[in-house]
Amino acid sequence: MRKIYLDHAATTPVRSEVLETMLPYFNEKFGNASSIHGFGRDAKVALEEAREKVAKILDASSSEIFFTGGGTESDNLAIKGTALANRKKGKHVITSKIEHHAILESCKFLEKEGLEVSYLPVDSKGLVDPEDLKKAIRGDTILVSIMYVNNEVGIIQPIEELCKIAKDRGIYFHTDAVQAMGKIAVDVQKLNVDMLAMSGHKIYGPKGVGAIYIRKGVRIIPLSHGGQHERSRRAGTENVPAIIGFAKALELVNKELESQNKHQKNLTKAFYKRLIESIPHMILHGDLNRRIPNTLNLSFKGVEGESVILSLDTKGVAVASGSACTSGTLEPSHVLSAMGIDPAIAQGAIRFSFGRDNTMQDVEYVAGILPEIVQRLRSISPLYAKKE
Amino acid sequence: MRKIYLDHAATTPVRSEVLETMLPYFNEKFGNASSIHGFGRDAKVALEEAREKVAKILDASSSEIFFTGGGTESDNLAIKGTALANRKKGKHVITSKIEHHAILESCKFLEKEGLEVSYLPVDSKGLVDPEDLKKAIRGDTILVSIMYVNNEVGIIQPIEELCKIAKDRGIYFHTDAVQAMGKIAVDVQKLNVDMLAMSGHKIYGPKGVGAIYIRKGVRIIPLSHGGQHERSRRAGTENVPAIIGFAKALELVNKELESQNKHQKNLTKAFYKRLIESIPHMILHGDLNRRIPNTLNLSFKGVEGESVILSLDTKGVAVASGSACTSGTLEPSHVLSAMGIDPAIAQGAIRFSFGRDNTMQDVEYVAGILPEIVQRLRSISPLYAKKE
Amino acid sequence: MYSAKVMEHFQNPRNVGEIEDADGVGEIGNPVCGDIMKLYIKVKDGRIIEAKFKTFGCGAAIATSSMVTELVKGKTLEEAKKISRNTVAEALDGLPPIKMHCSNLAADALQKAIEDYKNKRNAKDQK
Amino acid sequence: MYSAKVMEHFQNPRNVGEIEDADGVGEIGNPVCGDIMKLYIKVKDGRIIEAKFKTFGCGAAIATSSMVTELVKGKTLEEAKKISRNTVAEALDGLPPIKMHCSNLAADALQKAIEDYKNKRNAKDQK
Ligand SMILES: Cc1ncc(COP(=O)(O)O)c(C=O)c1O
Ligand SMILES: Cc1ncc(COP(=O)(O)O)c(C=O)c1O
Repeated sequence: MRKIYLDHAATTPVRSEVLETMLPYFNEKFGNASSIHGFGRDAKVALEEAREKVAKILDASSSEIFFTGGGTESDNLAIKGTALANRKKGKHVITSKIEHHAILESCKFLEKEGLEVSYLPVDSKGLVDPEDLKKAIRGDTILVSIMYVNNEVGIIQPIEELCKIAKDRGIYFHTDAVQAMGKIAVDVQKLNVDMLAMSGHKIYGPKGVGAIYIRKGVRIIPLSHGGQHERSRRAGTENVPAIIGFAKALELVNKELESQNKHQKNLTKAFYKRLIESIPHMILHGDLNRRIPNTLNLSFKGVEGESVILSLDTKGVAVASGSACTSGTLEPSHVLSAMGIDPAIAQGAIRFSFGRDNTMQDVEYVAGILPEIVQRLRSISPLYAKKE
Repeated sequence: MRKIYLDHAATTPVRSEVLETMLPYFNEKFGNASSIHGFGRDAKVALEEAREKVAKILDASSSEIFFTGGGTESDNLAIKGTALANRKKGKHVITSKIEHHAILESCKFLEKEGLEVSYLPVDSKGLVDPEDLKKAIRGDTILVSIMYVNNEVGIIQPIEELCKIAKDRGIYFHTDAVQAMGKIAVDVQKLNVDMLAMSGHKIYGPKGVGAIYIRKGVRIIPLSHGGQHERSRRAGTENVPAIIGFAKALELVNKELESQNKHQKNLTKAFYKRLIESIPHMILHGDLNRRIPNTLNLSFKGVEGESVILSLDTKGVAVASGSACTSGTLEPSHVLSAMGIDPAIAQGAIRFSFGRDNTMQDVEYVAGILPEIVQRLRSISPLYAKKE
Repeated sequence: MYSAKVMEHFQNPRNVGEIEDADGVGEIGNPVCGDIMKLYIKVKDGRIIEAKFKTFGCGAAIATSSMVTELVKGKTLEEAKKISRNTVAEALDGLPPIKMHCSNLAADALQKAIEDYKNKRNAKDQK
Repeated sequence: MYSAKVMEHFQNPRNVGEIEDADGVGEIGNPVCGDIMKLYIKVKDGRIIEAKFKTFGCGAAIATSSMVTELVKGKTLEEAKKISRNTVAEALDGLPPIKMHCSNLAADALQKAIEDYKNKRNAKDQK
């Protein structure tokens, strides 16, 4: 059966160029980067080269780049690491209602530890209003964290503007850029953020590795204590092959940013156009113009999401409902709820996220089979009258 | 130049059988294990098979095995996760002076958070005295953590006996088994421990992955908050290739435990014998009989450790001084200090750790060049008189 | 995730539809939870002779709906009353744990339909 | 980690040894820190005409010892006094940051040896 993967927001395959750069580090240059002998030095050199590569792409200094075990860990470090290190300065944190669970659950942990967290609303297009941020800031606010690109709907937040509001008041600003990397050219100086989280497996790099930019001078305590790896910000033997893979993936995805954005936007647009023509009562979530080019989040009135995913899956097509992470729960997406979407519509939301290997044929194929699937499920549904 | 790696306690190469099982999961079965489509289910199935494999080896239930980003993370989770989750029960933790930094620094963090930690001494052979543990236990002790095998000297602690003391009093017992795996057949039921930490890259598996056994019912909070991965004990997209590699590596190392222990013991014994015959004033650290078979920690009177490592390195031989993790500091090993070793001798300690690919020729080669190296360095040293 | 039987019923659900002159109707669920189920029965001489459903929901919700309409056909009301969530899940070779709780409403909808039938008959008898 | 020059001096240290009738001796360091260095000088007409060392320590400690004995040879005491830790590190094409602090004691040992020479001469003069 033909297999079409349209779930690149959940994870991406490791590119062959990336895997190739990683391979020697599994069993040839396998040394521990902390060892002083030749095996260790080879690993250390590669590790520091990777760090410089990442730093250069972000316009950071290499001493501001720290490798972690993934996006979730980077987010946890940013939120808990700074909030707990700055308890004396204040106890208030601001984030948004549409953050990834890595941010939201870290904030809930802080609340249990006695800190206070404000969750900013978003409008129906999925955007945080800078005025809301201004109003939420208190004298004891120590950290603001707003995601760059939302993983469910693909909406881009005005990070530069939001960041300025926080920084003008001397408050740390973190952004979860896991979904932004490879879609937006990220420059930490231009953004002026203090922290920025990334993940390998969303950019055709390996799983189990991420990075975080931490601006020089930011007070932060580590999540994992132990050896003095990563300048004592993240203990644990460095995952050299994965780190090298991460840097290579980021380099490639950045180099091809424009061409891939164009390619993926073409696919997305064509797909959307085909669906609009063939499926009535379809709803697009999020602002059409402020989104990354590869992601569409759609509901088909009267139809529940998982049943669409399963139906597409039996035809070899992989898509998601909301984020992969929330598939363990049955509640409607917290992101769509925050956008004010009716629960029955939110339960039907499907995320289509295109990738570099997708083609116009993929678009044709999926747009070809989807109307029938929706029609069949609507015929079973008590929420969709035939005449509508 | 011939290269001989004698630093398997720092890290090991990934075995080709392990790498082979991992490869398909980078770019064929690359799905996110939380996704419900076919790509996700393939990953999930492999993930759960890996979990069952590990559980079976340890005689645990698969719901008690949690994959992490490495040994350091497993240790951090065990120490901080249980101590912080049981603050209402008590605020006292007991560990030993010779633990890995992942444990010691986690304990220091707890001290900063207002908990109290007792650090048990060891005798000159490197062993914790069970009587000392009994005396250290207080009414508010919530956790005891003693490492199974020390990474610097290779000494094996009487874990079963130590664990019983804690468990009889209803206190959680964790053991850092990172250096025990593949050397000792570990059975969590026989040991009766509540938690046990493992790491992939010490057993010919990949870096950046570890696991922890957490007995059913243990109250613990996660280090990383976010999605509901690993039954909400460790958020973050599962590193499926690495996890599969970890399970495969553990399976192989366990299958070959006896034969490899015999092989590596032969090498170690022959090496030690050759050195005793050719180098005067050599000191072996730790009990000769209570150690894992592949590790020797030796000092050569009057000679500093790094200078030996560098000299061997220029001849292609990789060894370590103390643990790789402490190579960033200049203080003598905390382990050897705890064993009462004179600082000038401790500064000279060299760890030789053999592995499965080493041969008797390697032994011959290294034992052949080492006397000359020691002699040269002694001739430069103000701490070694010619006549000694 | 799902058993082959669940998938089979999801892809080819039996007895989809409405019964215009149904003797009993049971509706259950809400969109916040993710599933809404409407079950129709036709009763003759104390036996359920026809059952149909309409469901908005995940694979499990659709498959359990389909299965329940199959299980119930030809059963007396007494027998039908014994059909529980577990009966349905077992008939489908099991459901994922998370689905047992929220998307396994078909048996409840059936019970509601039977109740509705009884209420209607009582109302008729009293006239 | 180390520059080629450090490695070269570590592997082929110059001027290893003791000077039995040294005019000045400087000893510095302790085993807790990891390095112990003993530097001997011979002085003639206000110039250092010979320098030797013995060192217990890491590669950096041995290489800096060797380098300092090379740098100092033929220098007047005034010139030798200007030799600092940085002078030595630079002459070796740099040292790793962590080594700058603890294993870069050779210049200090030299200063101690010069001081020792001066003290001895003062003592002699006073006799
Ligand atoms: C916006 C966002 N933040 C954080 C994460 C977590 O990253 P990781 O999967 O590497 O733990 C993800 C993906 O799951 C994400 O989409
Ligand atoms: C005894 C011990 N515990 C913990 C660790 C940390 O494990 P990892 O390197 O996987 O972070 C190590 C190795 O560095 C170790 O030897």
